Amino acid sequence: MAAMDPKELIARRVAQEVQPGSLVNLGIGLPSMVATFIAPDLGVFFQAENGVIGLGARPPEGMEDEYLTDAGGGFVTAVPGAASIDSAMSFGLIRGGHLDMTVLGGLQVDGHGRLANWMVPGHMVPGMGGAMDLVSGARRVVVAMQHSARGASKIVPECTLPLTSLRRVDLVVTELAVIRPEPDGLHLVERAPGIGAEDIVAATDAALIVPRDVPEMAI
Amino acid sequence: MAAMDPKELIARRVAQEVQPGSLVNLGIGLPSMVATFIAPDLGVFFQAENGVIGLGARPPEGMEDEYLTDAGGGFVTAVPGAASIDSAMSFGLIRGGHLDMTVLGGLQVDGHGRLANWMVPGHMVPGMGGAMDLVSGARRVVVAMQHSARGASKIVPECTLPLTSLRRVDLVVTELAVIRPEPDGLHLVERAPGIGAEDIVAATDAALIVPRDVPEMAI
Amino acid sequence: MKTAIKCAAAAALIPDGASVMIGGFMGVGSPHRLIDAMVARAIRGLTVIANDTAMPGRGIGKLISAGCVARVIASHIGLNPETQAKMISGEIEVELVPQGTLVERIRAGGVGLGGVLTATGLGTPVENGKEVIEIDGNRFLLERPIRADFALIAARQADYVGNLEYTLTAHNFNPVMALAADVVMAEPEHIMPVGVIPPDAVKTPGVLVDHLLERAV
Amino acid sequence: MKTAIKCAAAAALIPDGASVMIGGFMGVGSPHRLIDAMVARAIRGLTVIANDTAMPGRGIGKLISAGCVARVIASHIGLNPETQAKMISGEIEVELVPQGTLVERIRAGGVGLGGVLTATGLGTPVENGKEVIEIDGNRFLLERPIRADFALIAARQADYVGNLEYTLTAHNFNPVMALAADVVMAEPEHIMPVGVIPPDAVKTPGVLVDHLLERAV
Repeated sequence: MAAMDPKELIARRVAQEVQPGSLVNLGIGLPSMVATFIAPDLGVFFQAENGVIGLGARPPEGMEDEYLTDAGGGFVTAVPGAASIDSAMSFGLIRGGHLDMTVLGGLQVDGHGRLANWMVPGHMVPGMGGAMDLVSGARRVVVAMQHSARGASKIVPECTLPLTSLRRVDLVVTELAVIRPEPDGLHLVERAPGIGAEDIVAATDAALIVPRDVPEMAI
Repeated sequence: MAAMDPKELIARRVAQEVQPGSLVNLGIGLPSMVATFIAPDLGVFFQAENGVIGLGARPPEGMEDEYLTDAGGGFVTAVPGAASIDSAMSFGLIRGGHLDMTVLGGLQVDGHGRLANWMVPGHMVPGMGGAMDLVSGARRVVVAMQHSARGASKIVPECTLPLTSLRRVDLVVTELAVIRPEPDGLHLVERAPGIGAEDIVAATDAALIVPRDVPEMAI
Repeated sequence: MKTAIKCAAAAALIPDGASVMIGGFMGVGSPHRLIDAMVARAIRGLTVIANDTAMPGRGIGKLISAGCVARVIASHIGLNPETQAKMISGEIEVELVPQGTLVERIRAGGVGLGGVLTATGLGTPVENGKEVIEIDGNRFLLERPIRADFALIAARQADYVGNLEYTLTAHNFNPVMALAADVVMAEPEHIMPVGVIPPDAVKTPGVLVDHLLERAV
Repeated sequence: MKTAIKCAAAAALIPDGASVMIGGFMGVGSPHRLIDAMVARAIRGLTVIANDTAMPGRGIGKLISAGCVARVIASHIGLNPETQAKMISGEIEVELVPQGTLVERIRAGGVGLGGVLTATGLGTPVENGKEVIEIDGNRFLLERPIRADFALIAARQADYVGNLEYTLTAHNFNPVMALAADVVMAEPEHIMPVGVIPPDAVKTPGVLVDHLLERAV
């Protein structure tokens, strides 16, 4: 099998986590690619925190509407059965446990399963936007990120960057592995096609709990 | 001048307190009579806590709508420019200081200007409904009630019935007097036509601060 | 997408002893057909969270009369002498909550807040047993969030996604209750095809609704 | 009933140093004509409370570029490098607030609550200097209500009572900001005669709106 683009691999694997009929929020960037790999007949509703439930694909050129955008400001469409909501309802859904799943990018995930994804002190201070609410409130938090950045593992014993939330995320998907944080540590649950468990351990600063057999992602 | 019905006198006097363009909530019973005496061109909007701003008069027979009622369950109409709101917005307006004035009935008002109007322990436990929110949150609270009940003054040194709120009401209008509670006590500010200040003092259990000249209500 | 179910089937999903939020204000905007089905199945031991218990023979009043209710959390029971009589006889336990506090407690339960900080009720019997928190020199009651096993709500119109529209004074507690229960059952008057209700007209997004009840005949 | 006023006249009512809530999300649903008028009058020293500062050349970004702003309370400034540069240089003070906490703080200011109890931000820099309250074994941050001198909001359509309708993702912070300022200015695209907007379509009741701005030409 020809090597797949790492981001596409991650997006395809995360898409397998999306349950039929669920309400899902996808972060900007890599996470937003996940929508491409969800079958339309699954009845999944995508929510953007700026106020639409039932987000659809980018409209054909010339049919963009200045009042229908995603949380990154990009033009989108609304699927049949979509609903407009204000920010109070949007975050009421997110914080009240009504969002089935959020997919977010990450800067670091640590051995406790905690995510840091909103600032690099002294370098990048964009603000947390809705990230802290999403991680604290969604029923299921999936982190979709590349395993390393500039040669350094993004999966670390303790986050050195400011946390997004104390909440343990539910799953981490990288181009190398699927990792499930549990109270006893980070469990390696799948490896990418052609990648060995020992390669993943070597590429990961945090300790991993590795079972005898680690299945390959079914991509 | 022929003696006016006491309730009509109270309602007419309270109506003089309603400012043009203001948002007003009228309680059930006597307070609801106040609307009758407000000129339609004043631009006053009446709010009912069950969810309509721009409450109008009772509809003609046969034009009642089961979904357009006041807080007492009576059929009403909606004026042009009316808005439907849910209970969260309704009480958001009431508690957030957006309601210019509420007119409520009373069981007792005491020398501190505190109102009791929602229960008589052992006798009547209807519940406070929106009364505590209205008294705590409205910009101006006017109590419209008869001066006495069964021969006993309803204006007392200290409420013996459970309070509706610690908040000092702004004005008390009875068929005998207009009384303004202030930090230093209850000021007698007007007397009903044909009633002397000494009659009012005699009919009132709480101490009243009585100026040399007490003007007559301009009814 | 949801298949509309019959009210009797919905009532059968609600076990005896359940806590149920029920929309409506003096019966306006209550799920009347579902209430009838609950009475018909002789449900017992309910905790009812609602603005009021309407009046005998109407809305929640029918549940009270039929002996379905063990506990009531409401702002007003004054128009239902049966609720008052059953409270005095000890058959029904009643917790009275200021109406604005009730709606905020339900909203807090629905949107994941830890509680409500309000001046309403300070210095009254509502304060009894509650914590008072001082913030910048002002005192506020700490009121607990409220959630229920079921929210039973009424809407003017739905689509098969479960999106809901309400009308006039039949909104009342329905939109906020749709946020605050494990299972939300919505009884619409009409059900429209998906895509017909404009997104801007939706007041309760369909993702909140678990069961859509059959429309009125 | 309100007479629509020109944006320049509205901007003239806002003094230097005022605190202003401004609706919009990345510029979508912001009162663009009013912002232009504020830039034209070279207003100074504003405290801006908004979800974000958009981008240079758009919406609130124009106020940032023109040096109108001394302080920003927002959830995100990542798409406006000028805000970040002015923050680093000390020209603008920035308070970053989680988006859901921001909207609830504004709502609390608008509906008279004493604060917001939320789990969002616990264990992060957002917790710094704030009180943590334990309720039934769970910990919550106590976040303060936010109010402003002015709310500057945008709407799809208004009537001359001031009733407002919003559309699609241009709702965002506008409805909640309409509750939380001493003076509310609404910039609609269209203004309809009174009685034309159905009561059920109104999302901000006109009683909340102090000034209705002229419609788009």
